[in-house]
Amino acid sequence: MTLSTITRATLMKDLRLEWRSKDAINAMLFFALLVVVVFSFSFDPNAEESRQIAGGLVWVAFLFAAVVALNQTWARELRNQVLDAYRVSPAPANSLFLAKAIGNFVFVGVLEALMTPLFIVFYQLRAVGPVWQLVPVAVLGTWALVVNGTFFAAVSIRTRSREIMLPLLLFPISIPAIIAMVNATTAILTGELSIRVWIVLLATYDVVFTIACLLFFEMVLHAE
Amino acid sequence: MNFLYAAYAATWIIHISYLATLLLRYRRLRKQIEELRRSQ
Amino acid sequence: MKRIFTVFALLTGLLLSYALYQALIVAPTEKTMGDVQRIFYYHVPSAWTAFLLFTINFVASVVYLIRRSSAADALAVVSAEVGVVFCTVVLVTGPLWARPVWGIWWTWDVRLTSTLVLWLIYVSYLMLRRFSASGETPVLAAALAIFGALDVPLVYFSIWIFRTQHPQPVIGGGGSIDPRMWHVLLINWAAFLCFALLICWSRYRLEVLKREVEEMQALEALLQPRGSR
Amino acid sequence: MIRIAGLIKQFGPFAALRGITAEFAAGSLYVILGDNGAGKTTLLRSIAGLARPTRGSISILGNSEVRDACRDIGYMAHPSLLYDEMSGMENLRYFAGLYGISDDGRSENVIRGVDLDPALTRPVGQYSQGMRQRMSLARALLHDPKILLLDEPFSNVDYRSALEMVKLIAQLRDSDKTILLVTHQATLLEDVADEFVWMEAGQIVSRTRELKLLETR
Repeated sequence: MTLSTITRATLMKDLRLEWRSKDAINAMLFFALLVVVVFSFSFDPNAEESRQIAGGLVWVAFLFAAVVALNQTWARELRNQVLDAYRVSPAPANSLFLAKAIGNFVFVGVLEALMTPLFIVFYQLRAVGPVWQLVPVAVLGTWALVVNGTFFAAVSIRTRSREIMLPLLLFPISIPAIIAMVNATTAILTGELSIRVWIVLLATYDVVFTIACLLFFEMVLHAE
Repeated sequence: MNFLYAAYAATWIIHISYLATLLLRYRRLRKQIEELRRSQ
Repeated sequence: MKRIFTVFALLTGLLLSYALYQALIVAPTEKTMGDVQRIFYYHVPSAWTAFLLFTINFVASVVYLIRRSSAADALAVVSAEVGVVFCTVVLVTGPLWARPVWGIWWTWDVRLTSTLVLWLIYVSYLMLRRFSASGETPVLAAALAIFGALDVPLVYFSIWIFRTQHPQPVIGGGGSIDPRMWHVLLINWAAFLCFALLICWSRYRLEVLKREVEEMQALEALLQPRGSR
Repeated sequence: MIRIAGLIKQFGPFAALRGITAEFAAGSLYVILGDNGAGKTTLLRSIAGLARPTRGSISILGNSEVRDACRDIGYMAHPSLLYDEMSGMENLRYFAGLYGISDDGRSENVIRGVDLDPALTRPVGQYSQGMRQRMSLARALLHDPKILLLDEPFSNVDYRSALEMVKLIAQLRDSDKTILLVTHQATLLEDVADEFVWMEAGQIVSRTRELKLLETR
């Protein structure tokens, strides 16, 4: 029984459950779509202006949508209290954490892949800088959101007002990652500045908090 | 100059209102202790 | 214990009045900013005190996770709460100084922004403590405190790069500072530290009392000899 | 063998358990009775390692840390602890993986043991309450634990299925397992239980061999 087999089994189970119910992905997609539409009323989306603010816009939309998915991950485990079945088993807590974090990464990644064309269409986006650089920014940025998001979603299920608690805990901690993601994206779209320093920052953030989550998750899982 | 007084006043208003909440909480606890005593 | 507390409270009051006198009257008037600069004597000591309290919160959280001692947890709550109060003072006095000096209430500069983020993190910490339903609140809170502390350097760094990449309004100040001003500043810091200690002391006693009451309420039936049902 | 000493469990200002000291021997079936809110479920959850004691200790088969004994504990809760969207077999296959059991034979046998068909592809959410309870019992038995903690196994189960379950539980007891069972339908177990434990306001107030003695108290 290794960490990876249980992680894989849990991940497959989560993907299967999501495939059957499609709760998280539907809610998330619709929510992000709403954000795109609502934002478009707040300013005049011409090409030049969009380019300046799209970085922030895109990530804010993803962030809010991700919260929907993150709340779903544990909500799924709380129905019928299935989480208790995991907790009484000898399976390591970190397998569960990794499975959940990877699962969320996949969900949010799918969302991003689907939403990006929408943004391009609605805001007439056209990057001036090297577009391929968006890939590492998206990967590192999404992991940054998802790793702490999964952790704090697990914390917030132990509180009274679960769904509200997650953003309250997650957003302040995520500020450095958000600054990095937004600025890197804007830099690529406008083609003005190098994104190297932001990539370094995101990578540091990812490493620091992945380690921290793995160290503390067991404690949080069994906090009752 | 007015800003100076505003800042000093704000500082003490914040501190004093915090102390007031502490006092309130203390009173509430005292009341609970009384109730516990009576019930025993 | 009660007498020491009273004496200490009186001394703190005296020290605070003396520091106020020093700040308003003794300290020399700054040449470019004028009297408004005196806000500095409240603003800076509050900031230092707040940072000190947040550091204490971090240490207490780590100690709690290692030893699981209730005292460490109580200290963590107290330091976070009082720290947020002092941090609020910093965030309120800051703009009141910035408006006349820089002409703007707020600028997204490194120090301001990271203080704001710090404040947000610790407010979320207090929220978690408030809303947590399980008996294991201290564990969750301690984990958040450690995450928050890990976040601080990243916050500072990210805002610093953000600021250096984007031009911003030129902010004056800096330069060397009159030694007499230093003197007044340190007196004020000492006064506010004593004041913080005083508040923490009362808040700590309140926290201990609260826990005792909760335990008493919870175990009431245990202390009483049970009657028939 | 379970040994509990001075167990107190507090949820904030509310104490669910107020000092429990008890021993439960192997090869016996204990039926825990009591009104709602008496702390029965919290007691089972504490023994299962789901709720950490505020004070006091629990030792299971000589392990003072409950988590170390988790392979020997089978826990059936009031909710099903199953994923509604997956079939019974899919559920058990996943949970077997958590215990490092990789062959499906074990899961199939356990499902047959509770009188269900492993080939059933319907998701558990569409089962009748009785079937779900039995599947839930199967999940608890999956890793052949020495200690069984059953929380309301018969709720909403029709009388005949309940009798079947009682028979199964009696067999398990005879194979030297320690069984703690919380229920409101004590009469079902009158003939097979070894001891009845009455809980009230977070404490054990009496233990008897005969259910009748409890009722006349």
